Amino acid sequence: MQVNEYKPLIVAFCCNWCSYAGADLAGNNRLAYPADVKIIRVPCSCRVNPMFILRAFQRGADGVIICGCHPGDCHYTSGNYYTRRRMAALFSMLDYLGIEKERTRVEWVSAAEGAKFAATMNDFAKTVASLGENKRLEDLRCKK
Amino acid sequence: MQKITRDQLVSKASELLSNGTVCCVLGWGMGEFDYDVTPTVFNTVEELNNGFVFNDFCGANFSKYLVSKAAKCDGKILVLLKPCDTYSFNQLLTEHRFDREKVYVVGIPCEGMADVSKVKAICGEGILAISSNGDNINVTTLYDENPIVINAADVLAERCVNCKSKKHVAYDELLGDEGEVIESNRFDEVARLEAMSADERFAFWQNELSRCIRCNACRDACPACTCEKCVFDNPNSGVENKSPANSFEEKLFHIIRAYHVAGRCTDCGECSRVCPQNIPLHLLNRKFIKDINEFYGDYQAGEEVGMRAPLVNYTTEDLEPGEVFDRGADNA
Amino acid sequence: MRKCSLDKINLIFAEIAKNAELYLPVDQNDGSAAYKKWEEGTAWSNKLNTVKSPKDFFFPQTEDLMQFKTQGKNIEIVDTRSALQDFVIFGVRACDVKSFDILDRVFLSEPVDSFYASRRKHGVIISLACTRPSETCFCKTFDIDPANPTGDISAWKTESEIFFAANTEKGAALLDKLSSLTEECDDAAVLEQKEKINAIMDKLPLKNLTTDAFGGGKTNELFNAPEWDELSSACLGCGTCTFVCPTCQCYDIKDFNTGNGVVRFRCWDSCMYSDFTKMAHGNNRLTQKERFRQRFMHKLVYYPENNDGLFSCVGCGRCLAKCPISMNIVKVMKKIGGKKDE
Amino acid sequence: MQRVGVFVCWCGSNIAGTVDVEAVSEALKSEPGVVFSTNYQYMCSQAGQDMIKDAVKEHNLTGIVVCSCSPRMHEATFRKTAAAAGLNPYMVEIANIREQCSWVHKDVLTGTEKAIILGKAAVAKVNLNTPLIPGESPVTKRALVIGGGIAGIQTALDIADAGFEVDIVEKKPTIGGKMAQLDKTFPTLDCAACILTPKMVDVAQNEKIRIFSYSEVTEVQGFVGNFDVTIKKNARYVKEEICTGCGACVEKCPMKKIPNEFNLGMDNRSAIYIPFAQAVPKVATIDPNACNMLKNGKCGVCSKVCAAGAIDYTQKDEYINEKYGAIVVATGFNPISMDKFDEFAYNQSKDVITSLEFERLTNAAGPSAGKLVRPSDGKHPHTIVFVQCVGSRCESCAEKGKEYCSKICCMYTAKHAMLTRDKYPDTEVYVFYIDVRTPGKNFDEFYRRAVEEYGVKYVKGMVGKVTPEGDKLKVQASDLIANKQLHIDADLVVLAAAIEPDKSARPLATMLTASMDTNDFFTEAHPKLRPVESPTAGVFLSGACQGPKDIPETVSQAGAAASKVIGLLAKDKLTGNPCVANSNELMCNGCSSCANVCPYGAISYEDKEFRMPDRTTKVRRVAVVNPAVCQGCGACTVACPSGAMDLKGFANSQIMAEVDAICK
Repeated sequence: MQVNEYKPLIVAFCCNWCSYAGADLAGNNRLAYPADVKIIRVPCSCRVNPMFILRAFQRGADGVIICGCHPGDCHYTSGNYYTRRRMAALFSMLDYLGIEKERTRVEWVSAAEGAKFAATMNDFAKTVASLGENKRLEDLRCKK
Repeated sequence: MQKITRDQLVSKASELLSNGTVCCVLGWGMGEFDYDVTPTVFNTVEELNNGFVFNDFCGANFSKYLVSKAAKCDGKILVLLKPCDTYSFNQLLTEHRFDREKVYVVGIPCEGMADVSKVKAICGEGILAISSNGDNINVTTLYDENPIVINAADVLAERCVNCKSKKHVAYDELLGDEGEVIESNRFDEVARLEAMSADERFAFWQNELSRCIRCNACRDACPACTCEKCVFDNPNSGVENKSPANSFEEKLFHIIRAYHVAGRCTDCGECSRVCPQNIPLHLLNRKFIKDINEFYGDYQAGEEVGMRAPLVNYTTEDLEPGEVFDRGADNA
Repeated sequence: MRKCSLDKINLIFAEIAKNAELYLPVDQNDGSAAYKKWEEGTAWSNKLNTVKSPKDFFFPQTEDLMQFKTQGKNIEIVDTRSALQDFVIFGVRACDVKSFDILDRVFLSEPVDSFYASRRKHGVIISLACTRPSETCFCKTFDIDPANPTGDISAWKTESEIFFAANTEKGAALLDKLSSLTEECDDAAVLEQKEKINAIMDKLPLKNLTTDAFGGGKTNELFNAPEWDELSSACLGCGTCTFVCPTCQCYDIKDFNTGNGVVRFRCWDSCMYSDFTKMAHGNNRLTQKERFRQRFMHKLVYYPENNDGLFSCVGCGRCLAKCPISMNIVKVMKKIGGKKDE
Repeated sequence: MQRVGVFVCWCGSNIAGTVDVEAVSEALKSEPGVVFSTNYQYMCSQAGQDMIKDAVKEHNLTGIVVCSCSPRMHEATFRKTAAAAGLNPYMVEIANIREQCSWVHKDVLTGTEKAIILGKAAVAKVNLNTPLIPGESPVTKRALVIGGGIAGIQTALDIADAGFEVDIVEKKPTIGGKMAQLDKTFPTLDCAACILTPKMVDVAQNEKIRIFSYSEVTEVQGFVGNFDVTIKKNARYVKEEICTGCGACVEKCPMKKIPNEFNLGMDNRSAIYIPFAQAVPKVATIDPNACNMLKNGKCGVCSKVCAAGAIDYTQKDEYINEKYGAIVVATGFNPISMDKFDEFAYNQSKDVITSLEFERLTNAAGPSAGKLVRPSDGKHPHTIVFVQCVGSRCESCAEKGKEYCSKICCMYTAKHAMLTRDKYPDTEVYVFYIDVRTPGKNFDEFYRRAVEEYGVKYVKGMVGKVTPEGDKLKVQASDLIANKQLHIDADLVVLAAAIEPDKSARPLATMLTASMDTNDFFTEAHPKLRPVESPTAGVFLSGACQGPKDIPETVSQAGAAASKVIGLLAKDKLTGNPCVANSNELMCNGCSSCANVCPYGAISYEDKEFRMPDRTTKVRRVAVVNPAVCQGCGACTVACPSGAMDLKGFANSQIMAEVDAICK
């Protein structure tokens, strides 16, 4: 009998200057993480609009992670501080609506932290996989 | 139940119209029924005398009208603002949505407004007349010979039960005494929801939001929603829609709307007041307000003109998005 | 005429639900009523009416028309319609029953709207006479008798009993199926009930509202009435009135990109919205006043002009109850019609 | 619709080893907009690039997707290729199928699958790309240096040396700053004045440099290359062009009891004064708070004695408008106030002084003509206690001190101790310290000389209390190494006060929309890679306004800032990054959310007239992004509730298209 292992779909928004470079470094060092993680490059984590996150869930993502420079290291000096506030507010609201809080995450990954990037993605993919499919923010029209 | 009377307001408005301070008055216009009051622009003393009304059903927050109406007047427009309305007024000024110089604000005291659906829940349909009588309200209906006497406190609108302030934070002139900010229990209901399990919360909101008919009344009445073009009306925004096509669309609309007004919402309660489906939308906005207060320190939007909203601000010591849940766990 | 004790109403519901989906007004936790599918244990609401009208059953707020599936550059067109089951709507008030006639004239005239037609075909309407009309009711203005609701079956409720009379073949067939639960009776009790209702109707505050000033051919007279400015002045431009209205029938057809193709659907639209009937050249109604006027001119002038004098309002009073700023068709009729009764 | 060409790179076996490149290019062929798709061993090679250029011509491509290594590696390469083929360089998107795919996934099937999805996302994005053209703006070839200390002086000299005009604005009557007050400099012990004053003279004589002394910047508008600055020249009541600096007025002025700020109040000056002998400009200034003539019209002595006729009691503050291409902030530092440090009895005894006061006491031009004496009685101190870190590294006492290390105190205290022991061998010198920090060329050697050759007594521990008793200062301290309490009867106590940014920095930062940290030090554009630039384009940082630093460090930073300014001013036009925010004014509410979050001050507001649907006109406030200043972070786009603000190159629609493609 063939067992279809559930594969979560994860969208990772990575800032161009730190986290995207951190992902590149993970690649340079051949540090494996699940292929379920797909990265979208943004100039800064503060470019990530809550609408993008909801859009990803709508289209079938099971988890969304936002990676940016460590606070204080933002290429644009303050972008990630705004990200931090915005996402704290948004995630809290999603939780309030009963949407599994483990499906969203913000992680600070510097350009030097290839290992952290891979470890974060491994961990996040595992967490999301354990939750199963995203049902609470799905749009059935996108699954037809 | 209101301390100020219709006649006092008419006389003040007439005085300001007559002496040329203002060229028109934004007030409440008499409707078909005692509870049915329409925001109306009065241009003459005669119009005021004939059509102006002030009673326990004058809930509408006029601040938002100033965005469109203030610029249209040749002179100043007189606006009558209850304490909670003045917060919206300041917030709109902070966002440069109208010219302060075009507006003359008379702050009026408010003892809390009644919710007609609560009256109907007690008295049923067929209301012919409602009059105020001290702490009571007398309701004359088609089906009862004598007026039904109900306690005004029992039909107070939700936002007034949890009134946050009797203080006018903006006015040119104040009728009555200066009020004070009130310690309200407005976050209790949010806390109650927070204390539920995620499954229970999901079920609660699923049920509430499933009633949404996307009439946009919440948005169109909201004094924080004054966008020239809302993202939900903009075909290029990626979220535009006209119908609550499914439960995702319902959530998307209300999450994004609450997020867009987060830090700017003064908790005036218009969204819940106007919702034809009685969805407790204020509980979404209050969640953001409660979070902002807890995460970044107490903040009351509209308290002063020129304040910087918490979501367009930061400190280097802010908590991490992952930490918001740890705090929630402590509270639960 | 057949009757049955109200004690047995759930047996009636169960019997109907055997062969068809049964929908009836049910109390919701916010204190209002809404049409819900009946299941064992569902309680019938005592409320005068639902917030949303039953037009949803024939003209749903959102309805998929078709789907385009894309694979690379290939497009496949998929018919998304599924076979409809018969359904029964129970407890429709006279005003709402009348609204179906108004909708029929739009959707069933050529070219026939097949989506609407098929729903109409499968639906059976059991109407219900009013017992306690509200102050917001003005159905009489449009010659609707709340004591004599039409529909496939008419029903009257007294303190302890419910009476049924079939008006159509569909209705008669359904009533036949309920014969074991109902008994034949005369119409004495119903007549008494009608008397009572008529007595109340005479006391309603809006009883004198007339349509005299309106109807086909009044366009030129009313279009430029100065009162429109004042009436529309406070309008927020939301769609509440349109969406609770049983006779508003405008819709928009939109495409939703699913990522794997497009779902083409229609959804209610509101002439109060700024992008209503927006075309390549822009909007044809540029201000809220024009949009506001359109809604009422349509109901009171344009529609009757095209439909043998039938007005596109049934006086259900929903817009009176739900408009955020309490502006509504009654105020418009009084102001524009110049018949503000003092 | 775009005509997109897809180019899948093998990267030798780097990609092709784990990704079936043939399958990827085949799969992407059927994506909307794709009219050509191929794969090749090395897309970045000349042959690969030629392949792209040929395909653009042959297939009339309007967009290019390269599935290859990270865009951080070769995005620039392929943009150039596109440009060479006649395409707009911003019509290129890269799908990163090496670092983020083939190198991290081992299985060919999953690797290929993911590469196809990443390719689809890139195609979806490029379908929405629009040609972007970098904006250009002219450059005013003149620099403004705010602050005339050693940092400002060095920056100005270096910029002028490259042939550009520079203005220095200094709020004091003379340039020179803190360095002019110092005696000797560590670790070489050369005299500060001897190395500073020639530079001051150079500044005065340089034709390219103008000095606005006794002046302040009051308003800054504009942006990089085009600043519009208002400078307020405070009235000094002396005609600067005429005054010869002869000093006759100073000598004859009857008001002689004014505390002399140059000597930190340890002696007096007259109401009309020249701060010090080598002041530049060497021009007298009347202190309006002290001058009788200005206060009540009674005196006029200076006017009578001035042979040049330079005195002008009617002089008014003057406002000067000037355009600049670049602004250098060199506002420097001050020692913090000792008022809150009661334990050291600073306000109780004249013999408790700060290190800067000590500098003046030992300076030949100082109040005691260089003789080390007690300020209270003029006697020679025999026991001197130096206390380090007063208000520095003060984690628990943030309300009176600073959390950071002031960096320079260890070295100057070693210098003071050494010089004291050198000149007055009979003096016992104690230095109390938390740590002695001496990283720097010849610094540790210098400190060890103080201990080993000059016998300065370094004690690890803090002074707990200083109590004036008779003519002694009872110093209570702990010796952490010996683990005992020490009681010393000192004649003089010298406090190494922490340093803080000058108070004028905060309002200046607001004017410049330059960001500051919580301590009011200016922040750098990047702490490691752009240390002399502010995040606000065209604003540069020199000296201690950016953080505590000593003279050599200040001078090297000043030079670095100058070289950045020269690099900017050398350009005739500035070419911006075209991936900048832009506001759709039809949708903009003018609410200021975007401007609030913009780290660069790139957003301003205009009242614009709009034609309303009902044919009336309405004036609305709308945001305008200055593309020359915007750096393209996108913070504003999310702050904007209506979505009027979008980011070119990373538009909402583009990112959502990527999301859609990935989540299919």
